[in-house]
Amino acid sequence: MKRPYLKLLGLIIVLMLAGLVFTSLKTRNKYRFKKPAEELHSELIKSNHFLSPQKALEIINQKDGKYLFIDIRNPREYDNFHVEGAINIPLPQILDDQYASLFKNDKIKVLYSNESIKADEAWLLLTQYGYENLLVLQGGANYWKNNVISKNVFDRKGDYDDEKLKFDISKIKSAR
Amino acid sequence: MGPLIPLNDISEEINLLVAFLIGIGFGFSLEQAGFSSSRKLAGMFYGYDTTVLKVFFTAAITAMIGLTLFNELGMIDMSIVYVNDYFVRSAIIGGIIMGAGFIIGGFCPGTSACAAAIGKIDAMYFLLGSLIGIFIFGQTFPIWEELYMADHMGPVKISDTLGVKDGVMVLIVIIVATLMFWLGEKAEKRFKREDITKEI
Amino acid sequence: MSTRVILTIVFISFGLIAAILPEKDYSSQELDAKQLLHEIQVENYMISADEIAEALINEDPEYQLIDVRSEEEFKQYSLPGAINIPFEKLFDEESLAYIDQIARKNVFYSNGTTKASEAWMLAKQKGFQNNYILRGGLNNWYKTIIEPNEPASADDVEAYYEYQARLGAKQFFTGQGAAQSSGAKKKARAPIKRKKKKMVAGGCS
Amino acid sequence: MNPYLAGLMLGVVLLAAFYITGRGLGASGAMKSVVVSSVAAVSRDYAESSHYYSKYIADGKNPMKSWLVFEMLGVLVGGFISGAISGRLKFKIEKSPKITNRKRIILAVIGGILFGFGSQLGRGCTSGAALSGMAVLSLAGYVTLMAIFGTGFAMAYFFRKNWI
Repeated sequence: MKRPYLKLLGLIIVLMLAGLVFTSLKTRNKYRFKKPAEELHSELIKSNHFLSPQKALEIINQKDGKYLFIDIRNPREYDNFHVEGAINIPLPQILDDQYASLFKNDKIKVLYSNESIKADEAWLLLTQYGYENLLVLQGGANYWKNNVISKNVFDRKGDYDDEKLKFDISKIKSAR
Repeated sequence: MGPLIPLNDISEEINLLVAFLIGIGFGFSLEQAGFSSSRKLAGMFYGYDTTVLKVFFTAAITAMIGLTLFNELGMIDMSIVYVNDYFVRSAIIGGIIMGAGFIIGGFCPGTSACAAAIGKIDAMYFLLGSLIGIFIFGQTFPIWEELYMADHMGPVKISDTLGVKDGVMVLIVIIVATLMFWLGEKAEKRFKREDITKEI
Repeated sequence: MSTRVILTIVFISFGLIAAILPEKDYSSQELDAKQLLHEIQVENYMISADEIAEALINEDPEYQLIDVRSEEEFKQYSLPGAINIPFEKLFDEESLAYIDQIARKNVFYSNGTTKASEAWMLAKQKGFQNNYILRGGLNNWYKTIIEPNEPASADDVEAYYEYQARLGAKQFFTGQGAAQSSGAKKKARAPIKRKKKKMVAGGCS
Repeated sequence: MNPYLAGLMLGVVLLAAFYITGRGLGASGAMKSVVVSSVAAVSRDYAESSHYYSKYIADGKNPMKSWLVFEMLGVLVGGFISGAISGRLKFKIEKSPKITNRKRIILAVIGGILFGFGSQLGRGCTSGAALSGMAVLSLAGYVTLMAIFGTGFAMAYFFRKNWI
């Protein structure tokens, strides 16, 4: 066999190997979504993943070990104020390997952020990613700090619910 | 993925430390480029020394190419990188005043700090002057407020204005810059002032 | 060869590469969890009430408002020009025609932010582009546009202009003082035209 | 040093600034911080009532604890290191032999005043507006650059005695 052929053969083998490595890298994306959007959508319609502050306070007062509160704000905000017994997993690190086992255990994880928006987004992200037993604390740390801790009262109107309409529609004289 | 600090919630102290380190690099490069000499800077306007042109455009193009490649490799999110807000009138009038200050004083703020660091007394006075200038602006701000806020166009990119892709715009800037480098070196030969260039 | 010639060659070849490379568009990729996490950190998908008010007043055809609340709520009150796609029907055949397209910017809204952001997250997971969220939903719309607060101090020029724009927008949307509506239109041109939500301070400021 | 190499070095620093912080370089902002904090030190009430200063000291913010101030401290150190390496550390007034030291200093102060004023009106100087702006293809950057250098060339003739 002449040398040019050898070279060509070597080149082809190297290319194939590289291609293999490349494709295997591509398919083994560990961050792919494990739950399809349609499935999550019907789950969202059927069940409620929010935890009201009243319920949360009960859980904390009873020291219910089934629940784990997770603060997804940054460490400074966490140090400044956090719900009793909560641990801190800042949003940017939420998918890191070090927390995988924590998210996979049996406890019910209650996510919270300053309000409920970021926590809800994190809830969707983690659920899409395949984790289960997650809840979102309504009103988040702000409501907890301003109402639950300082006044120890809940307004019964449920203002901690982000989706509650907080104004009087009749006041808007629509131009249409 | 970059930019690192805004995306990773890094503490104020580290941010300021990074600022200090980047500043060292900035000052070092400016001084090495010879920007600590006012006559070298002024040479730009008389053609005997076009270092300013060369350094300025080489630096801008290097960063530009780097950002384009980083963006392509997914290493930086260009949507969060700061693009200067464009206020038409204040940018032009401010630029004209700065141009006058440049030819009269021989420095710009960055280079004057750098020159003051190696003991140029004129640079120290220039620095003092710019503090006074800023103070005057602050005191008379109500007069300029309208001008300062007029014609806000937002963070516009030149590529959007000309309607070309960012990559094409980079190429255009590079071609223009290389032509200017060539002209600059021609000018240096034509307006040669051995007496000055030897001294600085 | 002089440094200039070498540099010219290097720069121009890089420039050619830059010119040939396709424009990078993050949203066109199929997303994974990591990328979606990046998106929710950057928050480029949140649109403020001021921006929407300006777009509505100027009849900007770029935006399509999508009300993700129930039909009853939609009938009671909705933003001008909005269409109703209740959250339950997000993935219905006819809804997909709206949310999976590239021509216009869809702006999801609900009473607050969470419902709209759930719809957004699902659409994003499917890889749909051009979807955005009205930050704060109708509650914030009411607070900023219909009942705007006067800025606490007159120092902040931008806040002052913003307030003026909001007053103009209020007239436009509530129909109070309809006679001045042409004046209101002019006034309501908000000077803020920010594309970016997460701003990095920069330049010399 | 070869100016092109120095330019490359500066470009890498600029790129690093963008990659790490998402913003470019700047200089005049640091001087503004110095001015604002001096004014606030003399009379805080006055500074708070001023349209211009108040936004930099609102909520007990310390204008000296800003990114640009630390960057400019770095510039002083970096410039000094470079000068020490290249043996350029020396107190001197640089000028054309045709003018006196006194005239040079007066002109430097006037130039500084103009530059300081212009940099505030134009929202940034040669580094913050022009250099960083150019790298991100900002229209404002190019306009400012052209205004600065255009004026420089236009006025160069009248000030030639100072330099050549």
